[in-house]
Amino acid sequence: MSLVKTTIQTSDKPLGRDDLARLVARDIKPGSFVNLGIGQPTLVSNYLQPEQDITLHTENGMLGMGPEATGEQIDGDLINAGKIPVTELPGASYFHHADSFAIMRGGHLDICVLGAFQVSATGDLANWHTGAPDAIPAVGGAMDLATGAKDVFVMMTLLTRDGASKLVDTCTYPLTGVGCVTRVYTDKAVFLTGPDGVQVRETFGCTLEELQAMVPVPLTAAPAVEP
Amino acid sequence: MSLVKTTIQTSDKPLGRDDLARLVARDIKPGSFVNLGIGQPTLVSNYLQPEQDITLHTENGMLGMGPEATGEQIDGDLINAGKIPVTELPGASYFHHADSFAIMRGGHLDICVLGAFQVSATGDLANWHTGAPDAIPAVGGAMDLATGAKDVFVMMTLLTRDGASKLVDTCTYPLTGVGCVTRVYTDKAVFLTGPDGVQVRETFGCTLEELQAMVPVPLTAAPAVEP
Amino acid sequence: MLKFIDTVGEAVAGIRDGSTVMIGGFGNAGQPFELIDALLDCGATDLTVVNNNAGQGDQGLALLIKEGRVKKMICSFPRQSDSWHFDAKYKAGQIELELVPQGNLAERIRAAGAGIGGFFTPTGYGTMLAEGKETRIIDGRGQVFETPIHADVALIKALKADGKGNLVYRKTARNFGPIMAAAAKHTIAQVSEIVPTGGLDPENIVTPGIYVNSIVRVAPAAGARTTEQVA
Amino acid sequence: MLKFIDTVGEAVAGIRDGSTVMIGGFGNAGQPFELIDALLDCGATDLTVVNNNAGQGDQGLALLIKEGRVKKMICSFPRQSDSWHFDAKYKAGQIELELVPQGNLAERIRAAGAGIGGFFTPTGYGTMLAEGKETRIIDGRGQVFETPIHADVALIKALKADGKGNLVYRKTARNFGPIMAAAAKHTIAQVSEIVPTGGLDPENIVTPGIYVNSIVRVAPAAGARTTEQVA
Repeated sequence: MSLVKTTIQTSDKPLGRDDLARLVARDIKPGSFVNLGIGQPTLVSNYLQPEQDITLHTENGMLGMGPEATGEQIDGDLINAGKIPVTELPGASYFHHADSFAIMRGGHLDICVLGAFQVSATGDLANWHTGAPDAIPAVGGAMDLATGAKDVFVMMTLLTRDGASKLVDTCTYPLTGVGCVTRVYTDKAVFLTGPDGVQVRETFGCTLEELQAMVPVPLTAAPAVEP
Repeated sequence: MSLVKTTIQTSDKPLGRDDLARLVARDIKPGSFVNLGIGQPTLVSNYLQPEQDITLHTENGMLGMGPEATGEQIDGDLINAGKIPVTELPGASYFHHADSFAIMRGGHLDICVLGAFQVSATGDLANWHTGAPDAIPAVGGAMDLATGAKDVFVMMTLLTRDGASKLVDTCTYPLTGVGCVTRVYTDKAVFLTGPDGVQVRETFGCTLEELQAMVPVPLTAAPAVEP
Repeated sequence: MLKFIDTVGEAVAGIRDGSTVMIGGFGNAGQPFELIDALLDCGATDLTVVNNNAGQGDQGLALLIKEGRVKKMICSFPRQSDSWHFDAKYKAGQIELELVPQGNLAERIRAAGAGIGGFFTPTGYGTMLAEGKETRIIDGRGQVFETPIHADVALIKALKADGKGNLVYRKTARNFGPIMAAAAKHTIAQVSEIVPTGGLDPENIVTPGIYVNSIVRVAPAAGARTTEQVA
Repeated sequence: MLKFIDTVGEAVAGIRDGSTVMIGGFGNAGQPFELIDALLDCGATDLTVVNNNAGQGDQGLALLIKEGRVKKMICSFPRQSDSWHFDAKYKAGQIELELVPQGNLAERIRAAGAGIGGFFTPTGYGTMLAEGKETRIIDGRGQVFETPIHADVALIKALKADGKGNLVYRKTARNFGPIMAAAAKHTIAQVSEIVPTGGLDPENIVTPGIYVNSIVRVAPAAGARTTEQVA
C-alpha cells in the first residue's frame, strides 16, 4: 500500500460538538463494544446508527445500555455512570462492579471515548484532576477506561479558552494514563497518536501548516487510507 | 473456667468409619457452611440432621448440595467434586469456578473435612501426593480447602496398614497446607491441633497412655469442656 | 448464623466505633438509605466508610459525614455537584480521603472476599494515585500493586432474599452489593421482599446466602428518593 | 464480531498449531464434547490445553492426548481411574504437565480475563507446587505469586445463547465456562439452544456476549455421554 501523505481538510470551518460526535460515531466499527465517558463523549450515542450494532457499556454494571430515559421510562435503579436515568436494549445484561470493571480492565472494550484536559504526543492522557492544590480530587473510572480499552479516543477542543494547545509535548496536569490515547478528535483536526508520533488524519477549517502553528508537537500527515 | 484435664474414653473399641462420620456430623455447629472432601469425609453427609441446617458446598460450583442422586434423579449436569451425581436442595445456588473457589479461599466456609496421609503436630496436612517418583500428581481443590476454610477437620485411620502413625512430628509426604488442620478425627482418638500442641479430646478403645505409645508426638488431654 | 431482623435499628446495633463500614450503591441506585439512617441514629463514630462516592445532598452518607462520624472515606469519586458536606469537612482537614480508581476499588473489594493477598494492575500506573506504591513491569506493561479492602460491616440493598439469605438485585442497583457482601465480616442487607426458601431460581442467585448475616425488610418508598441527575 | 456458525468443524477451523486452548467442563458436566471432537478432526497440533482434568476414558480430550496433539496440559487433577491416555503419555515423557491447585487454576484464568497482572494467594504456600515461585508474607500469612493464564481459544458449552451472544448455563455444568470465555482471545461456545435477542432475562445472564466470538448449536444427545462415576 502506498501511503499518500496528504492531510485532507474535510471541513471549511472548525467542527461543533455535535458534528464531532457524529464523526466519532461514524468511525466506530460495526459490532464494537464501546464505553462513552461522561460529558461530551455521551453525545456520540446520539449519532450511532442501528445498523452499526454497537453495544454500549456503562461501568456501573451494564452492557446494552439504551438512550437516556424520559418520562415514564425513568427508573432509579437504571442509571448510567453519570447517574442519569437510561434505558435497557434487548440483549442487555447486568453484572456487579467487579465484573463490570473486569470488562474494562481485561481489554474487552473495543473503544472508550473520553474527554481530556491534555493529551501528550505519546498518548498520555490527563483528564481527571486539575492539580490545583485546593481541588478535591475525584477519579471515578477514568483510569480504568484509559488503561483498559483497546482504543482510547479523546474528544476535546484543541485549544483552551486562553488559546493554549491541549495537545502537548508533556502533560502538565496529573496523568490519567500513560501512552493510552490512540486518537484525538478536536474541533480543528483529528490526530492519531502512537509510536510514529502525532499524525493528522484530517483538519477542519485550517491547513496542516496552520494547525502546526497552534500545536507545540511535530505533526505529520497520516496516510490517506486508514490503516 | 477451670480446665479439667482428663481425656475421656468414649468408646471401648476403635470407631468404624460410619461411627466416626456420625461423630464429625454431630460436632458441626448448626447453620454452618461445610465442604466435605472426596472419600471418607463424604460419609459425614449421611449423618447431618435437618435441624442442624448445614449447607454443603461443592467446589465445582454449588451451595445447597443434597444427597447423592439415584434413579430418575440422576442428571449429568448436577455432580459433586467427586463427579458423582447429586441433588439440589431448596435454597441452593450455582456459580462459576472462580466464584466457587472465592468462597473457599476467602475464608467463608466454616469447616472442610478432608482425608489425609499425614497430619503433623503443628497442623500441617499431607493428603494429595505420595511423593513416589513415578506417581502422577493430582491436587484438585485440596490446597484451596486446606488453606481457605475457617476450620479444617481431618478424618483418617490413626495408623497405616504397617502400624505407623499418620499423626507425625513432621510430614514426610509432600504438604497440602501448612498449619491448617484444627482437628483430627481417627478411629482411635480425636485430636485438636494448634499452637498449644496436640491435645486429645477423647479416645476410642484405648487410654491416653496407650494412645501416646502409638503416636510420636507429645499428647496432652484437652480441656473437658469444649472451647 | 443468618438472622432476619425486624428493624433497621436492630440490624445496625452491633456496629462499633472505629469500624470499617462498606456501603453499597452507585449514585442512589442500590444505596441502603434506611440502613444508613439507622447507622446515623445508632451513634457509632470514628468510622472508615467505603463507598463509590462521599455522600450527596442532605441525606444518607452525606449526613453521616456532616455529623463528623466518618474519620476516613475510601472512594473513587467524592467531588460532586451536591457533595457539600464532604467538601466542607475535607477542606477543613476533618476527614481523611483515600482516593481509589473505581476499578481498583471494585477489584480490591473483590480481592478481600476472594482471599487474595494483593494484585498487580495497570490501572493508575504512572499517575499520582500510584505514588508510593510498589510497581513492576509485567509483560511489558507497568503495573501497580494493590491490596484488598476488608470491612467489619457491609450495608447493602438488594431486591429479594430467600430464607437462606440468597439475594437477587435489580438492574444497575446491583453494583457494589455482591462484592461488598463477600468482603465484610458481617453483611447486613435491606431487601424489598423476603420470599420463601426455594422461591429464587438457583441459577439466578447473585449473592449466595453464605455472604449474608442479617436481613431486614424495608418496603420500597413509593416515589421517594428517586435518582437525581447529579453528573 | 459475533458469528453464528453452522457446524462445529467450521467453528474450530481457525485454531492454529501451537495454540493455547482452554476447554470448559468439570468431569463430563459442561464439557464441549462436540467441539473437542471437531478439534481432533481439524488436525491442529502442538497444543497447550487448559482443563481441570487431563481426559477421561476414550473420548474428547483423552483422544486428543492419545493422538499426540497436546504438548502440555495445565490442569489440577490429571490422575483419574480412566485417565489412561494421559498416564501413558506422561510416563513416556511425551506430554508436559503444569499442575495447578484448582482454585489457583480458576483464579489465574479469572485474572487473565480481568486484566490482572498477577496476584498473591495463600494456596500452595509451603508446598512443592510453590517451589521456584515468588512468595511473601502478607498480614502474617505466607502467600505465593501466581500469574494469569491467557488462551488463544476457549471451547465451552452453555445451555442457551441469544442473538447477542449472551450465555446461560445449567447447574454445575457452568463451572469453568464463564471465566474461560473471558480469558481467551477467541471464545467458541456450543449451546443447546439459540433464542432470539431479548429471550434471556438481562438479570440472569452469566456470560455477556462481549466474551463470545462464535456460537454453534449442538443438539443435546439424548442419554449419551451422561456423567459417569469416576471419583
